[in-house]
Amino acid sequence: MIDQIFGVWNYWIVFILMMIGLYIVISKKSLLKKIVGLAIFQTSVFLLYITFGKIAGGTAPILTDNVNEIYSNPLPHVLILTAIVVGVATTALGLALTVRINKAYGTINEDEISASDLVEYHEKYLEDKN
Amino acid sequence: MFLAVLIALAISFLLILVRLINGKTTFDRILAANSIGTIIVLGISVHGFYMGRPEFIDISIVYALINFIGTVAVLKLFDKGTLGDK
Amino acid sequence: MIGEIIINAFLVTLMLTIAIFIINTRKVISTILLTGTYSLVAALMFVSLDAVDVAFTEASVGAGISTILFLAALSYLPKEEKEEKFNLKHIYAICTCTIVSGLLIWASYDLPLVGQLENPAHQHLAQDFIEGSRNHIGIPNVVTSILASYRGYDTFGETVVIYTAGIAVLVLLHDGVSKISKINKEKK
Amino acid sequence: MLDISIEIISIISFVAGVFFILTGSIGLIRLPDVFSRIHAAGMIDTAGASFIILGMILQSGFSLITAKLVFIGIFIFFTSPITGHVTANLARKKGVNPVGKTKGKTL
Repeated sequence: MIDQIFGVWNYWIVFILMMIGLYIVISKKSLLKKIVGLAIFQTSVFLLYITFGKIAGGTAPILTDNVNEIYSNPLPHVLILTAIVVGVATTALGLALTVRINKAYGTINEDEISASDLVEYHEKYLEDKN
Repeated sequence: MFLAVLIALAISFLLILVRLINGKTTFDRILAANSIGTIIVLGISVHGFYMGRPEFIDISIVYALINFIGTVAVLKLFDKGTLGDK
Repeated sequence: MIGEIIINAFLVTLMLTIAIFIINTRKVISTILLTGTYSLVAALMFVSLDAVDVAFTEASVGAGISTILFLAALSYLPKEEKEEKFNLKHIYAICTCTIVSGLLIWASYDLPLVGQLENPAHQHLAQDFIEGSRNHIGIPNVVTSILASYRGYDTFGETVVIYTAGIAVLVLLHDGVSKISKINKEKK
Repeated sequence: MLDISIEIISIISFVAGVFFILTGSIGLIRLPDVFSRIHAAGMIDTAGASFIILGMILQSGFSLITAKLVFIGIFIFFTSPITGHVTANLARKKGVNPVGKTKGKTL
Protein backbone atom coordinates (compact mmCIF):
# COMPACT_ATOMS: atom_id res chain seq x y z
CA MET A 1 0.00 0.00 0.00
CA ILE A 2 2.64 2.49 1.08
CA ASP A 3 4.75 1.38 -1.89
CA GLN A 4 1.82 2.14 -4.17
CA ILE A 5 1.37 5.65 -2.74
CA PHE A 6 5.03 6.61 -2.77
CA GLY A 7 5.48 4.99 -6.19
CA VAL A 8 3.22 7.52 -7.86
CA TRP A 9 3.60 10.43 -5.39
CA ASN A 10 6.56 11.87 -7.30
CA TYR A 11 4.59 11.91 -10.54
CA TRP A 12 1.62 13.64 -8.91
CA ILE A 13 3.65 16.40 -7.34
CA VAL A 14 5.63 16.89 -10.54
CA PHE A 15 2.38 17.32 -12.49
CA ILE A 16 1.05 19.78 -9.93
CA LEU A 17 4.31 21.75 -10.11
CA MET A 18 3.99 21.83 -13.88
CA MET A 19 0.49 23.26 -13.57
CA ILE A 20 1.65 25.87 -11.03
CA GLY A 21 4.22 27.03 -13.58
CA LEU A 22 1.55 27.15 -16.27
CA TYR A 23 -0.79 29.09 -13.95
CA ILE A 24 1.89 31.70 -13.27
CA VAL A 25 2.58 32.05 -17.00
CA ILE A 26 -1.12 32.44 -17.84
CA SER A 27 -2.45 34.62 -15.08
CA LYS A 28 0.33 36.92 -13.85
CA LYS A 29 0.71 40.25 -15.61
CA SER A 30 4.34 40.98 -14.78
CA LEU A 31 6.71 39.71 -17.48
CA LEU A 32 9.42 38.90 -14.91
CA LYS A 33 6.99 36.67 -13.01
CA LYS A 34 6.17 34.88 -16.26
CA ILE A 35 9.84 34.02 -16.72
CA VAL A 36 9.92 32.64 -13.16
CA GLY A 37 6.89 30.52 -14.07
CA LEU A 38 8.70 29.18 -17.12
CA ALA A 39 11.65 28.25 -14.87
CA ILE A 40 9.34 26.31 -12.53
CA PHE A 41 7.77 24.48 -15.47
CA GLN A 42 11.21 23.57 -16.80
CA THR A 43 12.43 22.23 -13.48
CA SER A 44 9.35 20.05 -13.14
CA VAL A 45 9.99 18.49 -16.55
CA PHE A 46 13.60 17.81 -15.54
CA LEU A 47 12.35 16.10 -12.37
CA LEU A 48 9.95 13.95 -14.39
CA TYR A 49 12.75 12.68 -16.63
CA ILE A 50 15.17 12.05 -13.77
CA THR A 51 12.44 10.17 -11.90
CA PHE A 52 12.07 7.82 -14.87
CA GLY A 53 15.78 7.03 -14.68
CA LYS A 54 15.83 6.08 -10.98
CA ILE A 55 16.29 2.48 -9.88
CA ALA A 56 15.68 1.77 -6.20
CA GLY A 57 18.82 0.41 -4.61
CA GLY A 58 21.00 1.58 -7.47
CA THR A 59 23.79 4.11 -7.24
CA ALA A 60 24.92 7.00 -9.40
CA PRO A 61 26.20 5.91 -12.84
CA ILE A 62 29.89 6.27 -12.02
CA LEU A 63 31.56 2.89 -12.41
CA THR A 64 32.99 1.15 -9.36
CA ASP A 65 35.11 -1.99 -9.09
CA ASN A 66 32.15 -4.02 -7.93
CA VAL A 67 30.80 -5.92 -10.96
CA ASN A 68 27.35 -6.66 -9.56
CA GLU A 69 26.51 -3.02 -8.78
CA ILE A 70 23.17 -1.71 -10.08
CA TYR A 71 23.45 1.71 -11.72
CA SER A 72 20.60 4.12 -12.36
CA ASN A 73 19.78 4.81 -15.98
CA PRO A 74 22.30 7.40 -17.28
CA LEU A 75 20.45 8.33 -20.48
CA PRO A 76 17.88 10.78 -18.97
CA HIS A 77 20.71 12.45 -17.07
CA VAL A 78 22.46 13.28 -20.35
CA LEU A 79 19.30 14.68 -21.93
CA ILE A 80 18.56 16.85 -18.90
CA LEU A 81 22.14 18.07 -18.68
CA THR A 82 21.69 19.53 -22.16
CA ALA A 83 18.22 20.85 -21.31
CA ILE A 84 19.38 22.73 -18.19
CA VAL A 85 21.99 24.69 -20.09
CA VAL A 86 19.58 25.49 -22.92
CA GLY A 87 17.04 26.55 -20.28
CA VAL A 88 19.45 29.13 -18.89
CA ALA A 89 20.01 30.46 -22.42
CA THR A 90 16.22 30.82 -22.75
CA THR A 91 16.00 32.63 -19.41
CA ALA A 92 18.75 35.05 -20.41
CA LEU A 93 17.03 35.80 -23.72
CA GLY A 94 13.70 36.38 -21.97
CA LEU A 95 15.28 38.71 -19.44
CA ALA A 96 17.01 40.68 -22.19
CA LEU A 97 13.66 41.06 -23.98
CA THR A 98 12.07 42.22 -20.73
CA VAL A 99 14.77 44.83 -20.16
CA ARG A 100 14.35 46.06 -23.75
CA ILE A 101 10.54 46.27 -23.36
CA ASN A 102 10.98 48.21 -20.14
CA LYS A 103 13.27 50.63 -21.96
CA ALA A 104 10.74 51.16 -24.74
CA TYR A 105 7.48 51.32 -22.76
CA GLY A 106 8.56 52.24 -19.24
CA THR A 107 6.67 49.32 -17.73
CA ILE A 108 6.68 45.52 -17.72
CA ASN A 109 3.00 45.10 -16.92
CA GLU A 110 1.19 43.35 -19.76
CA ASP A 111 -2.00 45.41 -19.55
CA GLU A 112 -0.18 48.74 -19.54
CA ILE A 113 1.91 47.70 -22.54
CA SER A 114 -1.16 46.81 -24.62
CA ALA A 115 -2.95 49.97 -23.42
CA SER A 116 -0.10 52.20 -24.59
CA ASP A 117 -0.03 50.28 -27.88
CA LEU A 118 -3.75 50.99 -28.30
CA VAL A 119 -3.25 54.70 -27.64
CA GLU A 120 -0.49 54.78 -30.24
CA TYR A 121 -2.66 53.04 -32.84
CA HIS A 122 -5.51 55.42 -32.14
CA GLU A 123 -3.35 58.50 -32.58
CA LYS A 124 -1.97 57.10 -35.82
CA TYR A 125 -5.52 56.41 -37.02
CA LEU A 126 -6.59 59.98 -36.27
CA GLU A 127 -3.54 61.34 -38.10
CA ASP A 128 -4.29 59.23 -41.16
CA LYS A 129 -7.90 60.36 -41.14
CA ASN A 130 -6.93 64.00 -41.17
CA MET B 1 22.82 8.05 12.96
CA PHE B 2 23.07 9.82 9.59
CA LEU B 3 19.31 9.41 9.18
CA ALA B 4 18.78 11.23 12.49
CA VAL B 5 20.99 14.09 11.32
CA LEU B 6 19.07 14.24 8.04
CA ILE B 7 15.75 14.44 9.89
CA ALA B 8 17.06 17.24 12.10
CA LEU B 9 18.27 19.12 9.04
CA ALA B 10 14.84 18.71 7.43
CA ILE B 11 13.10 20.10 10.53
CA SER B 12 15.41 23.10 10.68
CA PHE B 13 14.90 23.62 6.93
CA LEU B 14 11.15 23.85 7.52
CA LEU B 15 11.64 26.29 10.40
CA ILE B 16 13.90 28.56 8.35
CA LEU B 17 11.50 28.35 5.39
CA VAL B 18 8.84 29.99 7.57
CA ARG B 19 11.17 32.95 8.08
CA LEU B 20 12.04 33.05 4.38
CA ILE B 21 8.39 33.18 3.39
CA ASN B 22 7.07 35.75 5.87
CA GLY B 23 10.18 37.68 6.82
CA LYS B 24 9.40 41.21 7.93
CA THR B 25 12.17 42.98 6.03
CA THR B 26 14.17 41.90 3.00
CA PHE B 27 17.26 41.46 5.15
CA ASP B 28 15.49 38.71 7.11
CA ARG B 29 14.77 36.95 3.85
CA ILE B 30 18.39 37.24 2.72
CA LEU B 31 19.62 35.83 6.05
CA ALA B 32 17.15 32.96 5.83
CA ALA B 33 18.17 32.18 2.24
CA ASN B 34 21.82 32.08 3.28
CA SER B 35 21.06 29.74 6.18
CA ILE B 36 19.02 27.47 3.91
CA GLY B 37 22.04 27.29 1.61
CA THR B 38 24.22 26.14 4.50
CA ILE B 39 21.63 23.56 5.56
CA ILE B 40 21.54 22.17 2.02
CA VAL B 41 25.35 22.00 1.82
CA LEU B 42 25.32 19.92 5.00
CA GLY B 43 22.35 17.90 3.74
CA ILE B 44 24.12 16.82 0.55
CA SER B 45 27.22 15.69 2.45
CA VAL B 46 25.22 13.78 5.07
CA HIS B 47 23.03 12.25 2.34
CA GLY B 48 26.16 10.96 0.62
CA PHE B 49 27.30 9.26 3.83
CA TYR B 50 23.82 7.87 4.44
CA MET B 51 23.70 6.30 0.97
CA GLY B 52 27.20 4.88 1.41
CA ARG B 53 28.90 6.70 -1.50
CA PRO B 54 30.39 9.90 -0.07
CA GLU B 55 32.45 10.72 -3.21
CA PHE B 56 30.04 13.39 -4.37
CA ILE B 57 30.97 16.07 -1.85
CA ASP B 58 32.24 18.22 -4.74
CA ILE B 59 28.64 19.30 -5.21
CA SER B 60 28.57 20.76 -1.71
CA ILE B 61 31.76 22.70 -2.44
CA VAL B 62 30.07 24.24 -5.49
CA TYR B 63 27.00 25.01 -3.38
CA ALA B 64 29.01 26.75 -0.70
CA LEU B 65 30.70 28.97 -3.31
CA ILE B 66 27.46 29.74 -5.18
CA ASN B 67 25.62 30.49 -1.95
CA PHE B 68 28.20 33.06 -0.85
CA ILE B 69 28.36 34.72 -4.27
CA GLY B 70 24.57 34.86 -4.57
CA THR B 71 24.10 36.43 -1.14
CA VAL B 72 26.78 39.02 -1.73
CA ALA B 73 25.24 39.83 -5.13
CA VAL B 74 21.80 40.42 -3.57
CA LEU B 75 23.33 42.65 -0.90
CA LYS B 76 25.31 44.61 -3.48
CA LEU B 77 22.17 45.14 -5.54
CA PHE B 78 20.52 46.50 -2.41
CA ASP B 79 23.40 48.79 -1.61
CA LYS B 80 24.28 50.31 -4.97
CA GLY B 81 21.12 49.65 -6.98
CA THR B 82 23.13 47.95 -9.74
CA LEU B 83 25.56 45.08 -10.07
CA GLY B 84 28.22 47.43 -11.34
CA ASP B 85 27.43 47.53 -15.05
CA LYS B 86 25.80 50.94 -15.31
CA MET C 1 15.15 1.14 0.07
CA ILE C 2 11.92 2.66 1.36
CA GLY C 3 14.11 5.30 3.02
CA GLU C 4 15.29 6.90 -0.18
CA ILE C 5 11.79 6.95 -1.67
CA ILE C 6 10.50 8.71 1.46
CA ILE C 7 13.34 11.26 1.20
CA ASN C 8 12.33 11.89 -2.44
CA ALA C 9 8.70 12.34 -1.48
CA PHE C 10 9.61 14.80 1.28
CA LEU C 11 11.85 16.88 -0.97
CA VAL C 12 9.35 17.05 -3.80
CA THR C 13 6.62 18.12 -1.36
CA LEU C 14 8.98 20.85 -0.12
CA MET C 15 9.38 22.05 -3.71
CA LEU C 16 5.60 22.17 -4.05
CA THR C 17 5.35 24.33 -0.90
CA ILE C 18 7.93 26.78 -2.19
CA ALA C 19 6.27 26.96 -5.62
CA ILE C 20 2.88 27.71 -4.04
CA PHE C 21 4.40 30.59 -2.11
CA ILE C 22 6.11 31.92 -5.24
CA ILE C 23 2.66 32.57 -6.79
CA ASN C 24 1.62 35.24 -4.32
CA THR C 25 4.79 37.18 -3.53
CA ARG C 26 4.67 40.75 -4.82
CA LYS C 27 8.18 41.97 -4.03
CA VAL C 28 10.38 40.89 -6.91
CA ILE C 29 13.46 40.41 -4.74
CA SER C 30 11.75 37.82 -2.56
CA THR C 31 10.46 36.05 -5.66
CA ILE C 32 14.05 35.76 -6.82
CA LEU C 33 15.26 34.49 -3.43
CA LEU C 34 12.46 31.89 -3.36
CA THR C 35 13.32 30.81 -6.92
CA GLY C 36 16.95 30.33 -5.89
CA THR C 37 15.87 28.20 -2.94
CA TYR C 38 13.59 26.22 -5.25
CA SER C 39 16.55 25.48 -7.51
CA LEU C 40 18.66 24.42 -4.54
CA VAL C 41 16.01 21.96 -3.35
CA ALA C 42 15.68 20.68 -6.92
CA ALA C 43 19.40 20.00 -6.98
CA LEU C 44 19.22 18.15 -3.65
CA MET C 45 16.40 16.14 -5.21
CA PHE C 46 18.64 15.28 -8.17
CA VAL C 47 21.34 14.08 -5.77
CA SER C 48 18.87 11.80 -4.05
CA LEU C 49 17.68 10.48 -7.44
CA ASP C 50 21.30 9.46 -8.29
CA ALA C 51 21.77 12.14 -10.95
CA VAL C 52 25.00 13.60 -9.63
CA ASP C 53 26.10 15.39 -12.79
CA VAL C 54 22.68 16.96 -13.23
CA ALA C 55 22.81 18.18 -9.62
CA PHE C 56 26.22 19.70 -10.27
CA THR C 57 24.95 21.56 -13.32
CA GLU C 58 21.74 22.64 -11.61
CA ALA C 59 23.72 23.96 -8.65
CA SER C 60 26.12 26.04 -10.70
CA VAL C 61 23.84 27.03 -13.58
CA GLY C 62 20.29 26.90 -12.22
CA ALA C 63 20.87 28.25 -8.75
CA GLY C 64 23.94 30.36 -9.44
CA ILE C 65 23.87 31.93 -12.88
CA SER C 66 20.06 32.20 -13.12
CA THR C 67 19.83 34.07 -9.82
CA ILE C 68 22.59 36.46 -10.82
CA LEU C 69 20.94 37.00 -14.22
CA PHE C 70 17.63 37.80 -12.53
CA LEU C 71 19.37 40.24 -10.19
CA ALA C 72 21.22 41.91 -13.06
CA ALA C 73 17.94 42.33 -14.93
CA LEU C 74 16.20 43.57 -11.79
CA SER C 75 18.58 46.52 -11.55
CA TYR C 76 16.94 47.89 -14.74
CA LEU C 77 13.36 46.93 -13.87
CA PRO C 78 10.69 48.15 -11.41
CA LYS C 79 11.19 46.59 -7.98
CA GLU C 80 7.57 45.79 -7.14
CA GLU C 81 4.65 44.24 -8.97
CA LYS C 82 1.34 46.03 -9.27
CA GLU C 83 -1.40 44.69 -7.05
CA GLU C 84 -4.20 42.98 -8.90
CA LYS C 85 -7.74 42.06 -7.90
CA PHE C 86 -8.91 38.48 -8.22
CA ASN C 87 -10.95 38.50 -11.42
CA LEU C 88 -12.59 36.29 -14.02
CA LYS C 89 -9.34 35.63 -15.89
CA HIS C 90 -7.84 34.05 -12.79
CA ILE C 91 -10.83 31.73 -12.53
CA TYR C 92 -10.39 30.67 -16.16
CA ALA C 93 -6.69 30.02 -15.53
CA ILE C 94 -7.41 27.99 -12.38
CA CYS C 95 -10.03 25.92 -14.26
CA THR C 96 -7.62 25.19 -17.12
CA CYS C 97 -4.82 24.17 -14.79
CA THR C 98 -7.07 21.99 -12.62
CA ILE C 99 -8.51 20.15 -15.61
CA VAL C 100 -5.11 19.53 -17.19
CA SER C 101 -3.53 18.38 -13.95
CA GLY C 102 -6.50 16.08 -13.30
CA LEU C 103 -6.01 14.51 -16.73
CA LEU C 104 -2.27 14.13 -16.14
CA ILE C 105 -2.80 12.51 -12.73
CA TRP C 106 -5.38 10.18 -14.25
CA ALA C 107 -2.84 9.24 -16.91
CA SER C 108 -0.18 8.64 -14.26
CA TYR C 109 -1.89 5.40 -13.21
CA ASP C 110 -0.58 3.88 -16.45
CA LEU C 111 2.99 4.90 -15.65
CA PRO C 112 5.27 2.32 -14.03
CA LEU C 113 6.02 2.77 -10.32
CA VAL C 114 9.11 4.78 -9.42
CA GLY C 115 12.34 2.86 -9.12
CA GLN C 116 11.46 -0.66 -10.31
CA LEU C 117 14.26 -2.52 -12.08
CA GLU C 118 11.88 -4.00 -14.68
CA ASN C 119 10.55 -0.63 -15.88
CA PRO C 120 10.55 -0.34 -19.69
CA ALA C 121 12.94 2.63 -19.62
CA HIS C 122 15.77 0.46 -18.32
CA GLN C 123 15.43 -2.41 -20.79
CA HIS C 124 17.16 -1.22 -23.95
CA LEU C 125 20.11 1.12 -24.18
CA ALA C 126 21.34 1.81 -20.66
CA GLN C 127 23.05 -1.54 -20.12
CA ASP C 128 24.87 -1.26 -23.47
CA PHE C 129 26.08 2.22 -22.60
CA ILE C 130 27.36 1.16 -19.18
CA GLU C 131 29.21 -1.86 -20.61
CA GLY C 132 30.53 0.18 -23.53
CA SER C 133 31.78 2.89 -21.21
CA ARG C 134 33.66 0.25 -19.22
CA ASN C 135 35.05 -1.72 -22.17
CA HIS C 136 35.39 0.59 -25.17
CA ILE C 137 35.82 4.12 -23.87
CA GLY C 138 37.39 3.57 -20.48
CA ILE C 139 35.91 6.51 -18.56
CA PRO C 140 34.37 5.62 -15.21
CA ASN C 141 31.73 8.35 -15.52
CA VAL C 142 29.06 6.95 -17.84
CA VAL C 143 27.29 10.30 -18.27
CA THR C 144 30.46 11.91 -19.61
CA SER C 145 31.08 9.13 -22.10
CA ILE C 146 27.50 9.32 -23.42
CA LEU C 147 27.60 13.12 -23.56
CA ALA C 148 30.91 13.36 -25.38
CA SER C 149 30.89 10.24 -27.51
CA TYR C 150 27.60 8.42 -28.02
CA ARG C 151 25.54 11.59 -28.25
CA GLY C 152 28.16 14.13 -29.25
CA TYR C 153 25.89 15.78 -31.81
CA ASP C 154 23.42 16.76 -29.06
CA THR C 155 26.16 18.62 -27.27
CA PHE C 156 27.20 20.29 -30.52
CA GLY C 157 23.62 21.47 -31.07
CA GLU C 158 23.51 22.80 -27.51
CA THR C 159 26.60 24.87 -28.18
CA VAL C 160 24.96 26.35 -31.29
CA VAL C 161 21.84 27.22 -29.28
CA ILE C 162 23.85 28.99 -26.57
CA TYR C 163 25.88 30.91 -29.18
CA THR C 164 22.68 32.08 -30.88
CA ALA C 165 21.16 33.12 -27.56
CA GLY C 166 24.30 35.06 -26.65
CA ILE C 167 24.24 36.97 -29.94
CA ALA C 168 20.52 37.68 -29.53
CA VAL C 169 21.05 39.07 -26.02
CA LEU C 170 23.89 41.30 -27.24
CA VAL C 171 21.77 42.61 -30.12
CA LEU C 172 18.80 43.29 -27.83
CA LEU C 173 20.77 45.12 -25.17
CA HIS C 174 22.78 47.21 -27.62
CA ASP C 175 21.99 50.92 -27.69
CA GLY C 176 21.67 51.14 -31.45
CA VAL C 177 24.37 53.82 -31.55
CA SER C 178 27.98 52.72 -31.55
CA LYS C 179 30.64 54.54 -29.56
CA ILE C 180 32.56 55.65 -32.66
CA SER C 181 29.54 57.38 -34.20
CA LYS C 182 28.88 59.13 -30.87
CA ILE C 183 32.45 60.45 -30.85
CA ASN C 184 32.10 61.59 -34.48
CA LYS C 185 28.89 63.44 -33.63
CA GLU C 186 30.59 65.22 -30.75
CA LYS C 187 33.44 66.27 -33.04
CA LYS C 188 31.03 67.82 -35.50
CA MET D 1 39.28 0.72 21.46
CA LEU D 2 40.37 3.58 19.20
CA ASP D 3 37.51 2.79 16.81
CA ILE D 4 34.93 2.95 19.55
CA SER D 5 36.26 6.22 20.95
CA ILE D 6 36.29 7.81 17.48
CA GLU D 7 32.71 6.63 16.97
CA ILE D 8 31.65 8.11 20.31
CA ILE D 9 33.36 11.43 19.62
CA SER D 10 31.73 11.68 16.21
CA ILE D 11 28.29 10.92 17.68
CA ILE D 12 28.87 13.60 20.32
CA SER D 13 29.81 16.15 17.68
CA PHE D 14 26.77 15.22 15.58
CA VAL D 15 24.56 15.76 18.62
CA ALA D 16 26.20 19.11 19.30
CA GLY D 17 25.82 20.17 15.67
CA VAL D 18 22.17 19.18 15.54
CA PHE D 19 21.58 21.03 18.82
CA PHE D 20 23.17 24.22 17.48
CA ILE D 21 21.32 24.02 14.16
CA LEU D 22 17.93 23.48 15.78
CA THR D 23 18.59 26.26 18.30
CA GLY D 24 19.66 28.62 15.55
CA SER D 25 16.63 27.92 13.39
CA ILE D 26 14.25 28.36 16.31
CA GLY D 27 16.05 31.61 17.11
CA LEU D 28 15.67 32.74 13.52
CA ILE D 29 11.91 32.52 14.01
CA ARG D 30 11.55 33.74 17.59
CA LEU D 31 13.98 36.64 17.86
CA PRO D 32 12.50 40.11 17.31
CA ASP D 33 14.61 42.00 14.75
CA VAL D 34 17.23 41.60 12.04
CA PHE D 35 20.23 42.28 14.23
CA SER D 36 19.43 39.56 16.74
CA ARG D 37 18.47 37.16 13.98
CA ILE D 38 21.95 37.55 12.49
CA HIS D 39 23.20 36.06 15.76
CA ALA D 40 21.00 33.00 15.27
CA ALA D 41 22.00 32.60 11.62
CA GLY D 42 25.65 32.82 12.63
CA MET D 43 25.04 30.02 15.10
CA ILE D 44 23.80 27.76 12.29
CA ASP D 45 26.58 28.68 9.89
CA THR D 46 29.57 28.41 12.18
CA ALA D 47 28.90 26.22 15.21
CA GLY D 48 26.34 23.85 13.72
CA ALA D 49 28.03 23.37 10.35
CA SER D 50 31.48 22.99 11.91
CA PHE D 51 30.37 20.34 14.40
CA ILE D 52 28.52 18.29 11.78
CA ILE D 53 31.47 18.49 9.39
CA LEU D 54 33.79 17.44 12.24
CA GLY D 55 31.57 14.42 12.85
CA MET D 56 31.69 13.48 9.16
CA ILE D 57 35.48 13.89 9.07
CA LEU D 58 35.78 11.47 11.99
CA GLN D 59 33.48 9.01 10.23
CA SER D 60 35.25 9.10 6.87
CA GLY D 61 38.71 8.21 8.09
CA PHE D 62 41.71 9.62 6.26
CA SER D 63 41.07 10.06 2.54
CA LEU D 64 40.33 12.60 -0.19
CA ILE D 65 36.86 13.07 1.26
CA THR D 66 38.41 14.39 4.45
CA ALA D 67 40.27 17.07 2.52
CA LYS D 68 37.09 18.12 0.70
CA LEU D 69 35.17 18.28 3.97
CA VAL D 70 37.92 20.41 5.52
CA PHE D 71 37.68 22.78 2.55
CA ILE D 72 33.91 23.11 2.95
CA GLY D 73 34.29 23.69 6.68
CA ILE D 74 36.93 26.39 6.26
CA PHE D 75 34.97 28.11 3.52
CA ILE D 76 31.71 28.23 5.47
CA PHE D 77 33.53 29.26 8.63
CA PHE D 78 35.11 32.28 6.96
CA THR D 79 32.35 33.44 4.60
CA SER D 80 29.40 33.32 6.98
CA PRO D 81 30.67 36.14 9.28
CA ILE D 82 31.29 38.27 6.17
CA THR D 83 27.69 37.83 5.07
CA GLY D 84 26.40 38.62 8.54
CA HIS D 85 28.52 41.73 8.80
CA VAL D 86 27.45 43.06 5.40
CA THR D 87 23.79 42.36 6.17
CA ALA D 88 23.92 44.17 9.51
CA ASN D 89 25.80 47.09 7.99
CA LEU D 90 23.30 47.48 5.15
CA ALA D 91 20.28 47.09 7.42
CA ARG D 92 21.61 49.87 9.61
CA LYS D 93 22.34 52.02 6.56
CA LYS D 94 18.85 51.50 5.12
CA GLY D 95 17.21 52.58 8.37
CA VAL D 96 16.11 49.34 10.02
CA ASN D 97 16.03 50.02 13.76
CA PRO D 98 16.56 47.55 16.57
CA VAL D 99 13.54 46.84 18.81
CA GLY D 100 13.25 45.96 22.49
CA LYS D 101 15.60 47.21 25.19
CA THR D 102 18.09 48.63 22.71
CA LYS D 103 15.42 50.75 21.02
CA GLY D 104 16.47 54.31 20.34
CA LYS D 105 20.02 53.94 21.59
CA THR D 106 22.86 54.72 19.23
CA LEU D 107 25.04 51.81 18.21
